[in-house]
Amino acid sequence: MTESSASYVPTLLQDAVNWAQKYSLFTYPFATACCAMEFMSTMGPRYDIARFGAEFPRFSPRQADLLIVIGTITERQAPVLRRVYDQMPDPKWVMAFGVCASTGGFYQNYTVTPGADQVIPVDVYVPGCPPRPEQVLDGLMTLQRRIQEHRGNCQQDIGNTAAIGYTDRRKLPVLQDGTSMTLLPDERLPQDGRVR
Amino acid sequence: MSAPTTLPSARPVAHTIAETYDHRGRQAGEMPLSPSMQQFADEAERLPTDELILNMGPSHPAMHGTVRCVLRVDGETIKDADVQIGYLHRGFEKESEAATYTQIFPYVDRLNYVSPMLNNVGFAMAVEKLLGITAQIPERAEYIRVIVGELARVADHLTCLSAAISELGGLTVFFWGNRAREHVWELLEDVSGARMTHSYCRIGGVAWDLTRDFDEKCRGKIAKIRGLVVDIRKLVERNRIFLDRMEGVGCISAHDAISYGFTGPCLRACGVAYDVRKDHPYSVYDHFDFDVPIADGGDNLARYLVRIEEMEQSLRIVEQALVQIPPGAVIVDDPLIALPAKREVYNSIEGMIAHFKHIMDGLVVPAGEAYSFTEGGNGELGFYIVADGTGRPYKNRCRPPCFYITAALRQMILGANLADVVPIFGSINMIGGECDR
Amino acid sequence: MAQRVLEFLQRERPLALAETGSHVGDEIAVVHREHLVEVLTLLRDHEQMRMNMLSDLTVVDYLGQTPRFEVVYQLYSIPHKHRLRVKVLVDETPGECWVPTATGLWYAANWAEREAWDLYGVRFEGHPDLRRILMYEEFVGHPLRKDYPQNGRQPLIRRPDAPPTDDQTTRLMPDSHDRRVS
Amino acid sequence: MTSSDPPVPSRPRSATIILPPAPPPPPTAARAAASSTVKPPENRDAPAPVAPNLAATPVPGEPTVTLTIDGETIEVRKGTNVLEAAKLLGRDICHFCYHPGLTIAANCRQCLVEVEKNPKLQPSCQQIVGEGMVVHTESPAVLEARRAMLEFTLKNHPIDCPICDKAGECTLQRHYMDHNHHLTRVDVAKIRKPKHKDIGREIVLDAERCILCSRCVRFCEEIPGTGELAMTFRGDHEILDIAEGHPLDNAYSINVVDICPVGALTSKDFRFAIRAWELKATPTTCQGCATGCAVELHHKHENAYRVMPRHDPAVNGHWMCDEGRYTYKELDADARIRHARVDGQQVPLDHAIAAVAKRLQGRNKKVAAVFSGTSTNESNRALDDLATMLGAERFVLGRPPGKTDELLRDADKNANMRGAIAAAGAAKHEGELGLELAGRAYDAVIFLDGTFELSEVVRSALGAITSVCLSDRVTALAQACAIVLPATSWGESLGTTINRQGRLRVLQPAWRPEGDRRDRADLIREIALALGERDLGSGRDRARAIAEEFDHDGLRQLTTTPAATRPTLLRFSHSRG
Repeated sequence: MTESSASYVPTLLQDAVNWAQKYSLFTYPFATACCAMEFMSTMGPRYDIARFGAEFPRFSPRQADLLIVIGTITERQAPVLRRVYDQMPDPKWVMAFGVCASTGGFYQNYTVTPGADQVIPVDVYVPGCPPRPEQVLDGLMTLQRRIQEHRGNCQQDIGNTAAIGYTDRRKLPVLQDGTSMTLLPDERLPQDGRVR
Repeated sequence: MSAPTTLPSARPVAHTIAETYDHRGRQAGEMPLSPSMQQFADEAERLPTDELILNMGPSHPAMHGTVRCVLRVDGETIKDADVQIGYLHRGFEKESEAATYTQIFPYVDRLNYVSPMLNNVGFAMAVEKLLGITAQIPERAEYIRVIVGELARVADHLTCLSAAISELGGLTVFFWGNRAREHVWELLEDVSGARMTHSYCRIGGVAWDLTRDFDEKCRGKIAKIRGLVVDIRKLVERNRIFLDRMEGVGCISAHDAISYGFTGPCLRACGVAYDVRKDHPYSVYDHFDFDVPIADGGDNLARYLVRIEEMEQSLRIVEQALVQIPPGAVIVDDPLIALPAKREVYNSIEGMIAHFKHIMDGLVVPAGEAYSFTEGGNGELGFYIVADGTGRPYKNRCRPPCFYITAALRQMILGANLADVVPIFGSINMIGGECDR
Repeated sequence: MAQRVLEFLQRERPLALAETGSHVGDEIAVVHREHLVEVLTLLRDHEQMRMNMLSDLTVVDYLGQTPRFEVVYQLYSIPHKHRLRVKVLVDETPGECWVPTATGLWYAANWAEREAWDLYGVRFEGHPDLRRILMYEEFVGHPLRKDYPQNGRQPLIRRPDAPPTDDQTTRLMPDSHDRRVS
Repeated sequence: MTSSDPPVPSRPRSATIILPPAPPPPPTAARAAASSTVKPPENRDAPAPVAPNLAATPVPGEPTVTLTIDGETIEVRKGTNVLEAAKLLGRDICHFCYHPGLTIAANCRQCLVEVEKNPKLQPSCQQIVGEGMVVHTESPAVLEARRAMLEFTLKNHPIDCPICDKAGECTLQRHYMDHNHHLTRVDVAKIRKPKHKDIGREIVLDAERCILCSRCVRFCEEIPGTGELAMTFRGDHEILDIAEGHPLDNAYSINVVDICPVGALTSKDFRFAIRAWELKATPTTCQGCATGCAVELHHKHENAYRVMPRHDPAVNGHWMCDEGRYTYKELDADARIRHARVDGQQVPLDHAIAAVAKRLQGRNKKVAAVFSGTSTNESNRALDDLATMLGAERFVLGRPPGKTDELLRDADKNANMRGAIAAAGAAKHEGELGLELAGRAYDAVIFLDGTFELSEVVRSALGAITSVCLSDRVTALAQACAIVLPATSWGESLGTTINRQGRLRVLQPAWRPEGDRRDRADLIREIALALGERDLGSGRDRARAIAEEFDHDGLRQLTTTPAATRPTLLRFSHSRG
């Protein structure tokens, strides 16, 4: 197989994989505050998020690949969010739902984390306090576009996953004690370098 | 239904003694076991089991993302619990001290974000009490406040019920309740321009008048909501699973409820007919004919029934208000309190200065302190404001109903099954923004 | 009606009252700290009072005045439908910054006192477990005190490449009140 | 006199040394500095600019007058006016043209009051109090007159509040909300006038906003005596203007911005910089020269935006010089030293302190302690204690002298030279130090401040020995020294200085120091502790001691209750005068 095809085939594969991923997003709604009400509406019968293949909320991070941060993240909540994020298997995407999750909104004080991106990398920011369901759906479509273009944060971390099987398993987070919340992606490798 | 003034005797208090209590709400030893069951039970007692510390939340879907329960369970039975809140503490008071009185309305919206209009009204009334203009609020403004407030109460109870029941597996109820709530939100969006966080009230009245077609639109929506509520009741109230999980679960006696500071539906579910709208009629609530539903037993089912009935009463109030509402102004005619018209602001220096000083310095509230309380979605919503004579409050304390109800959660889940935490927690309708502020 | 409450207190416990007053229709009674529990018990149990609900408990921080803190109890009687606001003045010196607990009188006092301790640093002597309730254990200081900066964040974790913020925590002086853990 | 001065550059002459490369000052200047620093400035009695209007507070031994204002009888000084008398009763009669530091024009007619047995309403600023006079300041006629005057004043006022620098601290806004708050009744077009006219080095004029109170005109005639401003034309076309070719560029010109009740006169330095209601004000003392004017430092968080005068009848009256207003640029956040440096490496503060102690220890080490005329008494006295511990030689340095005049500006540009010399006792001067350093006379030298302009020879000599510098910002000296300890600037420290009259002036902290910055006295205390010496006590303790020594009540309160040092919001502040 020539060099060009060796890089060409995986790229095609990657596109196909991305296409499949963007239409089968399993969401983990990390709902903390007011925005959860609008999220209920977004999931509800009128604005039906199911039309975009993201209707299935998984309340276990190990089964989800889209983390929707819904509502204010306080300093007390931040480690929890980080841990939930670390427990999600790659590839994973994050949507900041509302201004509180994006920047802290108009809560600029001693207890509110100024944006979820202080703790985890965020792919899509949906403004609004709370955002209308239409905005959320727009944000979801934007995310799907990014997934297809292979521009998600974790996708850029991992690189062309199709080139070596489906997922570079070494990139999977170490699911262990609470210290995993502070681990950086390169520290997540097992000590002996063994690929599980 | 007439509001009894003396406390009715509650169902025998069983929940405090975790050992002799089983989650069906019957006293232990009430039902004799069959010999084979007895033998099985004896063997089970001899089995070497040990207790387990289980961490429920804060990111547990049934914990609404903001409450963490550290449970010590023996098998399925909860032996001990530590309820931890504060995961949504957003510094409401600190923010209020830096904001003008008008700027606080958006923060107030996000306290009980399921019924923001009620918080709006409560806070506005507190400031008006300090200003001493409670009697000068235009009649029409009071009626508008009642209408939007009661609609918000309906939305509040709908959200609580649909969420609680969907956590029990009844996803249909979630969708139907959601549809009914969308009807309410459509009305409130027509009035205020926002679906959820309205900031519609102002000090001295409301921001602007109702829409022209509000009357018939509201009547139509009320009919729709009634129909959906009937559907929900048909769906769940004869449902065996639902009843088993609601009836006799999470009991609390009237005495304990009062001592815990319960108010609103959770207190009325214990048989205590305390409703601020009846006992201390504020605004124009004395113009309406409505009942204060109470239920006996203080368990999940009682709370469910009270909420269902309250929605009906709220809709009754709205219907009467739509008939009685007079024409007129919707905010007090006082240039020191109400903003000038935009036409004046853009075209005359006088209006510009007035608007500028209102926005930048805030309307000046005389020094003093006041505690004003209204009937919020979850009970007595109080605001304790200390003013220092400037345009910003020196202290703005919100008396959150949820906070005191959640404080009793530990007692209510003690001895219950692990699975019962979900319906109990769902039925007290803990709202994070209000509980943690 | 509430005027009756003040008259009752002045009749029953004249020595316990520092002052009584009324503002915009609210009745206020300032009580000496040593008589607080006695007065609260009387208000809860006496036939004419029956203040069986502790509606709210909070603290007001009058920075720069002495005594600095004001612990405010909002009492309500469901049978008699009357209210009373009981206040206790507390000094800010660490040794003196305490109030006897009311957990023995109302269950509601448990969490309310924990919150008051958490946000204002007023200790409630005799409280079963006086832990922080809204802030986390690692938090230093009491945020709702007037001398705590509004942006005084004390983050638990941050991403290494997190966007810059305007925290003022790094500027809390070691000898200032903000860092004081009483 | 002052009008013949060349323009003052927009930053003070020797106050800030901007980041490197800093040009070495000419040795002549250094020697001049030396000559100015060795001998204390003679204690000449420099009184504040005299205010023509009497304060109403009765002074024992002076004749008084008893009158009745709104039913309250009060005894005031003879010769004062009704407006001042009403102030004593807490009645703030609204006015535009009256200023206690200027002569009385009574041309705004805003302060009209009703004086019994008087056919017409009288301007209370011009009405001298008389025995048995009965005044009504709240009668219907008075209120109606106020309302009508405000309506008249607002007739041609542009709708500028959103873009006006005065908005938020504007007297016109305040009086409208207090006394008129009626909507407009006129619908004719407003008169157009010059919108932004550059009338001087520091000032821009917006003639449309001007309400013709003529405060600025009187100021220029009476205080600097230059009289550049004048009113021209008539009626509603009357405008404030300057004579052709004679711009407003005296050394006190920015005061007209303070006394302007509206936003007609704005300072080029402050306009469009920040909105007034975002600022906090900290009462403190100007560090520009030995006069030590009472000022307010206006800041948001930890960025300073302007310095405004505070009324102090003993020192500066209502005024201050333009030069002093720019001293806030010394507090520039970009040039701050936030962490300690040892040999160019940034280290934690305690490491740096330990390093200082290690290098200073050992007997027969000859140490030079350089006191600073630009630092507080507390830090100078702390250094004095340290010097006695180390048996160090004492030097006193300062800034080179600058411009002076008869009014407020002093030639000695050091705010605390008297205090420094008093603390240091016998002192040598800079050139000598340079020679001795060059001759390896010392093993170590401690600079209390980093703002000295040292000659080339000294700075080259510093490289060879242990040099410690307590500096709050990056300066040439700080970069020449081996160890730099982060000290607090005058915007962050609580301390005292002694001005040219020998008066105690108080500095207040405006914001919390960032990073490791500490008060100089506290740093020296740490050094002493690290040396194993006795505890010298914190800067706050020293300030308390000085408060007792000078019997200074304000300072006593500041040092005992930390709450007293909190800045106050300008949000509700009223315009000066």
